[in-house]
Amino acid sequence: MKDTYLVTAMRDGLAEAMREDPAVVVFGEDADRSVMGSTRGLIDEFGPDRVRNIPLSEATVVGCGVGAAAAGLRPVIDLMVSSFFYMTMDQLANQAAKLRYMSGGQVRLPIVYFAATGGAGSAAAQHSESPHPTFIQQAGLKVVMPSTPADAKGLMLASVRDPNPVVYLQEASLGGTRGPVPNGPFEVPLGRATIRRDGSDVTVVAVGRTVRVALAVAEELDGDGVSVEVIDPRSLYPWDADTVLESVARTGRLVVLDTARQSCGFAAEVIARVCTEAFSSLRSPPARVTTPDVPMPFAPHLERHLAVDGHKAKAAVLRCLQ
Amino acid sequence: MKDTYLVTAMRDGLAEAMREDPAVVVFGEDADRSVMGSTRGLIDEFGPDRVRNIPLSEATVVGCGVGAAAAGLRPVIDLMVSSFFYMTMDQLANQAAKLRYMSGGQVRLPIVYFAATGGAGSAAAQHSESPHPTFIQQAGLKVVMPSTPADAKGLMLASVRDPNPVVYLQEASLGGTRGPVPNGPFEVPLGRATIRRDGSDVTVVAVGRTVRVALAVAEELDGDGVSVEVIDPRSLYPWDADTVLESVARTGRLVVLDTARQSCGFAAEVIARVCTEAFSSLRSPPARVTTPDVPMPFAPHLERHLAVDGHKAKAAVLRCLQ
Amino acid sequence: MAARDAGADAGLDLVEALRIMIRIRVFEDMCRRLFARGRLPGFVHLYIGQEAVATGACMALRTTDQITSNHRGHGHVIAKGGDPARMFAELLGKADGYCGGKGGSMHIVDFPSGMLGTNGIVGGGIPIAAGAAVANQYLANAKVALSFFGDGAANQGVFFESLNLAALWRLPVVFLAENNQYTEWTRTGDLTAGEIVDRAAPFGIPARTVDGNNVEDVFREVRQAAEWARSGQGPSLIECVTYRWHGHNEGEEAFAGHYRPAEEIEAWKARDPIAALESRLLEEGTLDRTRLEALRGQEQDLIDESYQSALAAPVAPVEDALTGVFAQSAGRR
Amino acid sequence: MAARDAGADAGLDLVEALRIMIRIRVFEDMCRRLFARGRLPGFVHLYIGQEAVATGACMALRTTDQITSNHRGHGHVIAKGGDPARMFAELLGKADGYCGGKGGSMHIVDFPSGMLGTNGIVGGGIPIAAGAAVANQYLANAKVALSFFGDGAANQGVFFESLNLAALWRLPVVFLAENNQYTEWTRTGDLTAGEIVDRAAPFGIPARTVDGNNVEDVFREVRQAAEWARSGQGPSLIECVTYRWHGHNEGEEAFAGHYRPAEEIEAWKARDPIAALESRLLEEGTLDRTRLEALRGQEQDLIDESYQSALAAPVAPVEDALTGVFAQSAGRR
Ligand SMILES: Cc1ncc(C[n+]2csc(CCOP(=O)(O)OP(=O)(O)O)c2C)c(N)n1
Ligand SMILES: Cc1ncc(C[n+]2csc(CCOP(=O)(O)OP(=O)(O)O)c2C)c(N)n1
Ligand SMILES: [Mg+2]
Ligand SMILES: [Mg+2]
Repeated sequence: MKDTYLVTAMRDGLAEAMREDPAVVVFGEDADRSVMGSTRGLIDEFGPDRVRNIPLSEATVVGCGVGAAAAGLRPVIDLMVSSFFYMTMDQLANQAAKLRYMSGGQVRLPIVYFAATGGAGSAAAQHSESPHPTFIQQAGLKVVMPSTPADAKGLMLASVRDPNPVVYLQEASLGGTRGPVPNGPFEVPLGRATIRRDGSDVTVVAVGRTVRVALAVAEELDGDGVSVEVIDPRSLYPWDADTVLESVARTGRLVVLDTARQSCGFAAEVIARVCTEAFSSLRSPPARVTTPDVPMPFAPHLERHLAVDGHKAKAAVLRCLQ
Repeated sequence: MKDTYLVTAMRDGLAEAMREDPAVVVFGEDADRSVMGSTRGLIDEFGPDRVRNIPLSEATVVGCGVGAAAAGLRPVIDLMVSSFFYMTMDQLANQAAKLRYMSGGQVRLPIVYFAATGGAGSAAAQHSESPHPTFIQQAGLKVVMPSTPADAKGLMLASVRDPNPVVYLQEASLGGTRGPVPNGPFEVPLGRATIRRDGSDVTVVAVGRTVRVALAVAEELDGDGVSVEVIDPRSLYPWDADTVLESVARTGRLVVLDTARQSCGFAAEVIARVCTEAFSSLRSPPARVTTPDVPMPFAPHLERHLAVDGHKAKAAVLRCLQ
Repeated sequence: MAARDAGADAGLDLVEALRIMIRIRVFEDMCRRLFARGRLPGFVHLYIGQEAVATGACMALRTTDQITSNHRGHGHVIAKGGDPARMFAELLGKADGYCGGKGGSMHIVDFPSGMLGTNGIVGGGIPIAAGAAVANQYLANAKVALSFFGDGAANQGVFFESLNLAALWRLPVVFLAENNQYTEWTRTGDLTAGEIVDRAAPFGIPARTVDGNNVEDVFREVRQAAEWARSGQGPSLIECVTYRWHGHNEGEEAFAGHYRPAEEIEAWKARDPIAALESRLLEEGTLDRTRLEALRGQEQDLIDESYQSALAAPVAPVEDALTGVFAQSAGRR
Repeated sequence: MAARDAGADAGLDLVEALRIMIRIRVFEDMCRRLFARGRLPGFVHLYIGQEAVATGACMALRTTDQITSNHRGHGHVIAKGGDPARMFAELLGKADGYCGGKGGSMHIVDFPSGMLGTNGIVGGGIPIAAGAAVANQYLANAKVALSFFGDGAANQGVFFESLNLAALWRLPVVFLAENNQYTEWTRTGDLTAGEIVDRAAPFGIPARTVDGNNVEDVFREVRQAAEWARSGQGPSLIECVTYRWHGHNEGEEAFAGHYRPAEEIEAWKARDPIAALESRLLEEGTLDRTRLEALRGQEQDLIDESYQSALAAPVAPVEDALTGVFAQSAGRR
C-alpha cells in the first residue's frame, strides 16, 4: 500500500503492463514529459522506442493503433483530453470498434485509448467534455472511468491486458487526488462495479468525480437517519447492471449522478435499464443529476453552476425519499 | 398534393429553400448528379455555384460550413451516409455545436448537415449506422429524422431556415417510399412531434423507419381490441417530451422503438424522461425495442435478425399490457 | 500462393501474373452477372480494368507482408492470395465466408495472407497500414505494409498525416494510389489540386508515377519500394494511373447518367492490361494459344466451382449476429 | 482601428505597428503577472516574442477581412482591433467580456472586427477560415480570410484538406503558419517531416517563408497574399519563423522541465521584434526617446485601465450558463 495521486497510480498501472509485455508501446503528444502526468517517467524505464511523442495527427495515430494491434503490438495511446477524441471518431468508431466483428473474429485489437476527461476548472467548452456516452453508443469499445487511485491503477492494467479496444477516461479533476494503492501488479476487472458504501434506503449510482459527491451526501444524510448505498460502476461499457439491479431491489429507490450532458447520457441508460427490468422494485420515481445540455462555459461561477454537486445530489435523493 | 418519394420530397424542400434565399448553397460529393437523389436536379435550376461537388475531405467541408455560415451563407452540406459524420466529429461537435455558445451569442450558424442513415440492406457496418444519439449528446445540434415524404420536405425547409446547425437524417430504407406531399413551401416545425395514430391503451414512440412498424402493430392489435397510440417525434433534439408525457398520462404505458443501438440511445432518453417526470402515470414497466449493441452485419438474414420489426414491437406492447 | 513466395525475391513470373489477372477478371465478371440477376446483396464495386495494379503490387510482396485496401478490393484480396470460394461465400453472406457473412464485399479480411481488410471508409485503410508498419518495425520482423487507396482517398487528411508519420519514423510502408481518374462520378481533376504523386515530396518521401495497366512496371516499382522499406529506408508513394471499365458501383446506370465520354472508356479498354500481356506472351512464345486457352479455362473453372461451392454452403445461424464484438479470452496473446 | 483602415492600401505605419506590438506585449505581461498571482482561471498561452507576426499580418488586412486563430490568440485579437478591456473581462469571466465569460482565452470572438475566434482545437480554425473565404467569394464582398495556426497544426489533416479545397476553388484565403519551433514541449523537427512552407507546392499554392520577428517583412508578404486573394488569384501559404519566449502555457515549469536550451531562448530574446523596431525608428529619427516613452506609457496605461475596468465589471448571472446555445429568432438573417 502506498498513498498515491490518481494520475500517478494510472501511470504505475501502465508501467506494470509495460514490464510484463514488451509489446506494450505508448504513443502520445509529449509522452516523454507528459503534460497530464499519466506517462511521466516511463521513458526513463522503457526508452524512446516504447514511449513515443506523436505529431498532432490524432486521427491517424488512432488508426495506427488498429494496424499496430492487428500486427502484434498492444498500443496504448494517450489523447490527452477527451475532447480530442472527436478528431479520431472515424478511426475509433468505424474501424477500431467494428473491425473484429466485421472480420468475423479474425483480428484481436488490444488497444487502450486514454485521456483526461470532464470539466477541469475553466478549461472551457473544448477541453471539458465528458463524452463517454458517445463511446458507449459504439458498442465495440469498452469504456472505463476510475474514481480512486487504486482503481486507476487496477483498471489500467486490466485495460492493457484486455484483448479489445478500451477507452480509459481519467477525470481531470481527480488527477491530483490521493489514495492508498497496492504495490505491484493487480487488476480491477473490467465490467465490475463496486459498492462504495452500503445502504438500505436509496441506491445512488455515481460516475467518476460524482462518486465523492455521492459519498459526502450519504455521510450527511446518515446523520438524518437516511441510509444511502453508493455504487461506482467504474466500467461504463460493459457495465455491471446486476449490481445496480440487486441494490435497487433492496432499496427501491434510484438516483444516478453523471458528468455527461443529460440527453442520451449514461444516467439515461441506467434509469432505462432499471425501469425496464426492475420497475416493480421501484418505490418512487428514479432521478438523475447530470451536466445540463450546454457546452461547458469558461467562467468559474458559470461552470460551478452546471456541476453535479452535493446540493443537487442531496435534493434528488430527498425527492426520492418523499 | 402530389404523391412523391421521400428522398424527392426532401430535395423539393431544399429547392424551396434555395429559391427563397440565394445564400443557401449546397455542398456534397457528386452533389450535381447525387448518388442518393437528395440533391438531384438542383444544379439545373441553381447552377454549379450553388450546387458544388466536394473532394473527400469531410472534416474540412463541415468546418467550412461553420466559417461560411459565420460569414453570411446558409450552407447545406450533404455527407451522403451518416457513418461518414464520424470523420467530421471535431468540426461538428467542438466547433459547429459550440461556437455560438462560446462566443456569447455573437455568431449565428444556419447550417444543415444531412445524410442517409440506418441500415439500408446489407450495406454493412460502415454504411449502416444510426448515430443520432451521438448528435443528441452534443446539445448544440438540432437533430431531425422524418418518417414521411411530407415531413421530409417540411423539415428540410424548416431546417434550412433555422438559424442553428441542424443534423438532418434521412432513413436510407425510406428513401424510396411514397406519400402525399403538399405543393409549394411549407414548414414542419422543429421540435414538434406528431401523433400518427390515436390510442388509449399504450403509447408507442417510434423513430424513423420504426414508425411504420408501430403503425402496423397498432393496426394488428386493433383487431384484438387493443388501442395503440403512435407518436413520431420527428425532431430528436430538441424533442417534444410534452406530447409524449401527455400521451403516457392517458395510456399509462410506454414502448419506445429506436433504430439506434440500445446503450445510451434515444429510447433510453425517452424512457428516462418519462420515468423521472411521470413515474406515477406508468401502470406497467416501460419497454424499448432497439438495434442490439453490435455493429450491423452484412448478411441479409443476420441484418434482419437485428432489425426492429413488428414481431419484436408487438411482443413489447403485449408485455406492457399484461 | 507458395508459387509467388518462391519467386518473391526473383523477377516477375509473367504467366503467374497473367493467371492472377485473369482470375480477378473472371471473378469480377461473375460478380457483375450475379449482381445483375439480383443475387448479390449490398454494394458491389468492380475492379475490372485495374487488374495489373493489384497483381503487380501483391506479387512484389511476400505472403507475410500486409496490405490494407478499400471498397474496390476484390482484386487486392485475390492478388494477395485470397480464396475465391471463401470470397463468394462472404459476398453471399455464408458461414464459411471470410467473415462468416458479417463483413461482405467492403470488409473482407484474410488475416493469414496479410490482408488486413478492404474498407468501406475512403482513406480508412491508410493509417491502419502505417500502424502495421509501426508494429513491423518495432518487432523487426522484416515485414512490409502496403496500402491500396484511390485518387479520391488522396484528399483525406489521414493520407497526409500518414505520410508525415511514415517519413518521421521511416516506416516500412508503401502508399499505393490507384488513380482511375474518377472519384465516384466526378473527374479526379475537379476534386484534386495538382498531382497525387507530388504530395509526397514535402515530406521527403520518394514517389513515382507508373502505368497501372502494365503489370511489370507496377511490379518493378513496388518491389523496389518494398525492398527500400524492408532495408529500413522508409516509405514510398506510388501512383498507378489506370481506369475502371465499369461504373463506380454496379447498378449506378439508373442514376449516374453519362459522366464519362464513351471514347474515353473505349480508349482505355483498348489498353486492356490482360490482352496486352497475353499478346506479348504469345509473341514471345512464352505461351501458345493452347496453353493460354487452358489457363483461361482453369481460371474460369476455378471461379465457377468456387461460386458453386459457396452457393451450396450454409449460412451462419442468426444468433451469430449478436456475438463476436469482443474477443473473450482475456490477457496476453 | 480606423487608423489601420486608412492605411490599408498604403504602406505600413511603423509607429502604429510598434504601438500594437507594445500593446500585445504589455497585455501579455499583465496576463503573466495575473496568472502567477492566481488571478486568471483556465489555460493561458502567451504570445510574447511573436508580436510581429500578428501585428504585421493584421495591419496588412482590412477591418472587414476575417481571421481565425488558435489557443495562443491574444495577439491576434488585439492586432485585429480587439479591445483589451473586453479581453480582460473575458479572461476574468465577466459579463461584458467578449463572450460574456463563456469563452475565455481560447474562445475569444470579436465578430465586428472580423475575429471569428481563437480556438482550443489545434488546427480547428483552418477550415473555418476556408469556409469564410467560400462565403466571401460567393458574396463577392472583396473580403479576405486569414488563418493563424502553429507549426503543430500543420500536421493536422484539415490543413492539407483545406489547402486542396482552397486551391481547387481559388479561395481568397491566406494560410499563415507561425512556426515558433515547438509543439508544446517537443521540437517541431521531431514531429514535422520537411518544411511547412513546402507543403503548399503540391497544390500549386504559392508559399513563402518570412522572418516572423520582422514586422515589415510579415506585413509585405501578407499584404501581397491578401491582394492576390482579393484580386481572385486564390490562396497563399506564409510560414513565419519566430519563437515564443514563455512556456507553452503559464505554470508549465513545474512539470515541463528544461526542454529548450537556455542559449536558444537567449539568442531569440536578443532578436526581440519590438526592441529591433524601436532602435530602428530611433536611428531613423522617426521616433525620439521622449515619444517612444510616451507611446510606451500610453499603452501601459491603456492596459492598466483596461484591466481595472474589467476587474470592476460585474459577472454574468449564473443563469446565463444555461442559455445561449441556440439562436432563438427563426428564419432569415
Ligand atoms: C469517408 C467516405 N466518404 C465517402 C464515401 C462514399 N464513397 C465510396 S467510394 C467513393 C469514391 C472513392 O473514390 P476513389 O478513392 O478514387 O476510389 P475508386 O472508387 O475510384 O476506386 C466515395 C465518395 C465513403 N465510402 N467514405
Ligand atoms: C486537436 C488538439 N490536439 C492537442 C491539443 C493540445 N495542445 C494544445 S496547444 C498544442 C501545441 C500546438 O502547437 P503549435 O500548433 O505549434 O502552436 P504553439 O503552441 O506553438 O503556438 C497542443 C498539442 C489541442 N488543443 N488540440
Ligand atoms: Mg478513383
Ligand atoms: Mg509551435
